[in-house]
Amino acid sequence: MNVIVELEKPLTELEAILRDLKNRQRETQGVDLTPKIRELEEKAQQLRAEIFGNLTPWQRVHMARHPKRPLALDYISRLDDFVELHGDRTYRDDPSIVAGLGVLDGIPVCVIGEQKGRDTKENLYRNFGMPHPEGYRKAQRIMRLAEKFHRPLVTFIDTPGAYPGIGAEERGQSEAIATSLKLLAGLRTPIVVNVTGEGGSGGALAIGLGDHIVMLQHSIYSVASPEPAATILWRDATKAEEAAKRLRLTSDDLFEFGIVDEVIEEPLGGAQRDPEGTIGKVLAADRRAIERLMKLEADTLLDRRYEKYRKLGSHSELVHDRAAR
Amino acid sequence: MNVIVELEKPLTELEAILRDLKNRQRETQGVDLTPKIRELEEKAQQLRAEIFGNLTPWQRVHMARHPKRPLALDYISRLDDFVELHGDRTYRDDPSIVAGLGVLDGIPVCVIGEQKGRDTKENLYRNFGMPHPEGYRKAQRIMRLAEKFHRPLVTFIDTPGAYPGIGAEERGQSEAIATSLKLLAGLRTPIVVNVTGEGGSGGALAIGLGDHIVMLQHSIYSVASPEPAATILWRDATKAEEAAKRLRLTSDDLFEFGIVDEVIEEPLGGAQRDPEGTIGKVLAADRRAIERLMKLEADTLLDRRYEKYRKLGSHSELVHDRAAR
Amino acid sequence: MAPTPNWLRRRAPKPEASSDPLWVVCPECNERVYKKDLAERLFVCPKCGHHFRLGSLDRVALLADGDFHEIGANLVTGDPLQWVDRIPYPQKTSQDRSKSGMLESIVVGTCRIGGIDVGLGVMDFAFRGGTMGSVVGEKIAMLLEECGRRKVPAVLVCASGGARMEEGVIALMQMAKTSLAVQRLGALGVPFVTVLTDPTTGGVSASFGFQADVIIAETGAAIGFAGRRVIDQTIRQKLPDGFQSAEFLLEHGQVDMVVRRTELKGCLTNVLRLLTMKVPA
Amino acid sequence: MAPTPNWLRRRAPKPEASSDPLWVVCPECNERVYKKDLAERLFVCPKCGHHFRLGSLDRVALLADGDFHEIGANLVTGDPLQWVDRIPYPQKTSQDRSKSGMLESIVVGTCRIGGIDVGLGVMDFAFRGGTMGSVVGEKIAMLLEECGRRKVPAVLVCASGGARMEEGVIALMQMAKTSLAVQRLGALGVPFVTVLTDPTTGGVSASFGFQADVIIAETGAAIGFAGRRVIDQTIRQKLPDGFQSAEFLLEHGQVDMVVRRTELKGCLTNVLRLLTMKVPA
Ligand SMILES: [Zn+2]
Ligand SMILES: [Zn+2]
Repeated sequence: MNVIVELEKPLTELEAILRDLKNRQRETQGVDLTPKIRELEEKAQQLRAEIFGNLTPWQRVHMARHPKRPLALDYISRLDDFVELHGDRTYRDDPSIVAGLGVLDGIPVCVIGEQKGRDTKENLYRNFGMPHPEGYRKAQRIMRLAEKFHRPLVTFIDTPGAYPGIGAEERGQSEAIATSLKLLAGLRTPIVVNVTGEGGSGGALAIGLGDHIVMLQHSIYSVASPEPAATILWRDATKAEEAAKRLRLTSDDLFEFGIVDEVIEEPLGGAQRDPEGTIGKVLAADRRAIERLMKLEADTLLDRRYEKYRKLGSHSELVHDRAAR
Repeated sequence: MNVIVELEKPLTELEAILRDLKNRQRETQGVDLTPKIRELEEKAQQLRAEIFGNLTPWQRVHMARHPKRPLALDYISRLDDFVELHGDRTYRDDPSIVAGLGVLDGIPVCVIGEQKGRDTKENLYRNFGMPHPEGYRKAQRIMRLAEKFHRPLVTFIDTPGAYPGIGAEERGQSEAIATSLKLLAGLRTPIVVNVTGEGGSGGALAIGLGDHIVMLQHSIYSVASPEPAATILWRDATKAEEAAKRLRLTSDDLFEFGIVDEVIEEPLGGAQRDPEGTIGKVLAADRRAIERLMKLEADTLLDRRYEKYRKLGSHSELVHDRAAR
Repeated sequence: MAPTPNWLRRRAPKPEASSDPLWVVCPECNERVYKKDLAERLFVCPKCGHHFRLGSLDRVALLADGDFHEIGANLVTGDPLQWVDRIPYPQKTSQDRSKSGMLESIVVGTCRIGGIDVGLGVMDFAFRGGTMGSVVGEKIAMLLEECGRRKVPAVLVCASGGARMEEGVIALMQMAKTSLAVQRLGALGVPFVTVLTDPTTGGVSASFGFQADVIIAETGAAIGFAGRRVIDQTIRQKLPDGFQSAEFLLEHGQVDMVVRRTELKGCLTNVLRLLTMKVPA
Repeated sequence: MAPTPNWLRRRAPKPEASSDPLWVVCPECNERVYKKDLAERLFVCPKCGHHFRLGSLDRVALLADGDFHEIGANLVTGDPLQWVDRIPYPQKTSQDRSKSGMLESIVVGTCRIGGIDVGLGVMDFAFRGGTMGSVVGEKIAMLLEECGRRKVPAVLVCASGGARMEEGVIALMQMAKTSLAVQRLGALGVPFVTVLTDPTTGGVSASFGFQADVIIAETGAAIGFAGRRVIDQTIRQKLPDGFQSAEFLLEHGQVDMVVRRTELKGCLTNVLRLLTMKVPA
């Protein structure tokens, strides 16, 4: 169960009552419900501040996984003339990655997104947004198209991670991610990355190496999703909450680390409380970044991309006596 | 049963007797067997001329499939320091295509060959030299290596065709061949192709688009192997002999069509009667071609490759009244 | 009223495949369909949506905005192999020409699709099963070269049983010739789109058919490398349901999309616009 | 007698994993093996051929012709996340340093292999499971940049449990950093070879591990993206025999070859010679 959905239950109920009251007010012109409505609205506002004012990392993980949070296709379908392209041309079409061509406010772009489902059926179809190698190979095809036709590449990250299964290993999950990274590293066209949901591990980064990284306030981004991280660290997936706390996976952290270039604020309570507005803000940020990046020569673009990541790290020279070695 | 093996049976027997006599001559120094040996040698020579002097197209098909004919690895293992590279990096290593790096008389090259087996077990392993898509994708990887490191690409064609099976279709046999062809078309390094056995259909051409095409005298090369050609033409695979006659698939034909640039003569009776010598002649031809092609700028090389194939065809303008249309 | 497009003016009467001049039976739903209805519905069965094969001129009519300026219209094939089986090959192609009303299994030319200048080539199964011989290779090379000169995208609609056996290894070499032309066009940064219609197999699918930037399959098309007869003879086992169908290929990652004929022009226009649109400075 | 190579001179006494100072039990054949024997045989079991994990300095000794000029030898990691679980991360790494005798999980430098100038990086499982954090990323970037400047091939011997959790997303970004360095080296036309040893997984296999021109797997190595524990927790079904073994990867087309440790230097030399050899003018 999503802890945010649990947490916001009183608010959701209150909001339902409010909606009901407002409808009644509109229909019956008899009793004046305005004072009651105002009272409840104030209460709701207070409740929102209480619930969402100071989320823990674990709650933010669940905010990023909120069942109503806008998903990749919600952003992508806002592009003009979006055409979805399918398949890796070698093995399978992987529905956990969507890709295609579209127009962003007058600029033709290539897009790639990791796609979760909204319900169980859709989630089974989308494999909970966990790509197989063929998903990354479809993405590579679109990356090459972007380069060939000089279209900016826009990506949307939302995955717990690359799928850890038998077929995925047999068909080279490592190779698929590695090749995506190498391709993005040398792609002679601007790359704008959006972390809109869950950014889990190499499976996220495989479409996330780029020139400008946008992150939604309540998204998360980490070396591994809390559950596998806990398994790896303590051989105990139930310690995911502990891992979430340690991993520094919030947008504040990522911005502070210099990994994310721009954080987009969400409405109090999360993006799903104003999907249209949030999507618009994200796409506007992408548009601004593209416009700026398109002015650069390809060589300059690649140099800047290189420098951006080259300096990420935390290390120093050991100066004391090395006899211990 | 191979019709050449049948046909050459009396000769094979005679040659066995001769070998036996010569051994006896060497061991026992008593009786002088020289006249007898000379007589039989003359007879063998006569028999060879009779059997091989005027082969039909169908017999030449079987010469190209002779169980003792040198196979791709026989040529490739004559390179210095040959290292075999495996796998398509996405699905499987296909043993019906071998590929790697080696040195041809001082020149580092990349090589690709279609590999049949010598016996049933090996043929099952090599799938009778019929590649799956992953075989062509392994070849593509080696093509890209050749381009990256400016090594000439040398290929050895010997296949009845690309494998026509369920898995092959599922994983995109068409796409694999098409992509190989496109890659070879633009490869900025010399490509020398050897037709050393059976050149069957797109499965052969997929490693056969190049700058200099060498063909062994008794190899064949055609739009389809005689058996599938007969199936396609007359829905009757047993008419393969008829198809072989019609298809004009001998080295004489191919040279006449301007598709093959150089035909290497084989010993009377076929390459297997002097494998070492034949392999040496083929590799020497490759070496000469490479030396010549390496002198060209990449753009010139590509222009010539384009022109070479651009003019292949047989068509004319219809001049009479087109009212019938 | 718009003027009659030029390709329509010199069009021959459509040859009839079935004997009944008015009605045809749908192979999918077995319903009798009135031929005139069928033609008006782009040869899609009004009962079940089955896509009948479409002639190349009908296809041009479906896709081109108006005029279609044919290239290499008068090219006819030679007889490189001096092929004879039942009858000599030149006699076969001569019969094909009278029977089909076409000179060869492809028409190529320039036109507009949804207002976008393109080079368009359309194969026709009615002429020797849409097989590729010298003329197909030559016309495609001419078309792609013209697209390269004019920097307009190329669209090839495939419908072919593969390489033409009667032109032997010369037909095989058309795979190389067209691949070189596709590669050269790509090096110029010009988009290339293919539409795979029923059937697209062999030397056509294994060359330009699968070399495009975007590959569209038409609903119901059979697409593959090897023909079913050849596969049957090799593996002698039951083929899976939907094997080599457009939908099967989509699932196996081979094509970008499967599109109904009624939506084809709109979809193609959109794809072409997305690929040719200039990025604002 | 050749002079002692420089990397050997400043080598710490090898830390012992098992308690018995003289003998070790082979996990494959359960035979007791005399440790000195094992070291002389490159840590390959004399009974069954099992490849024990090899320390990075032993690996350098195995591969380098003589001197090894280390790069970034004094680099130690920071604590970007201010990580604490049982104990603070800086305390963990400090313990790792004393325990392993190494400063980090990789050594990189320049040397010759079979007479060929190369840049060589070797990971060490004994230091935090060979995990990749800031220092691994930085040292690899430094090495590949040096290879680019000197136009000498790069060889990376991988042995890693993946990205280092305690450095979180900073560790993840080392995948990007190393990928960029690999791409840049490749754009210069300089060869890059990896040797995947036991184990190579996660962020290391999914970045530079699988980005090489030629990928060599060492006999018996476990190689994969996801660790077995994570896979078990996800799919809860039995894994196939030999799953994620070097041989399994060869069969699935992922690696170029599987090579025994005793033949590794010869093989690597040959590959490097083939990739660096000049074409005569
Ligand atoms: Zn119907
Ligand atoms: Zn042992």
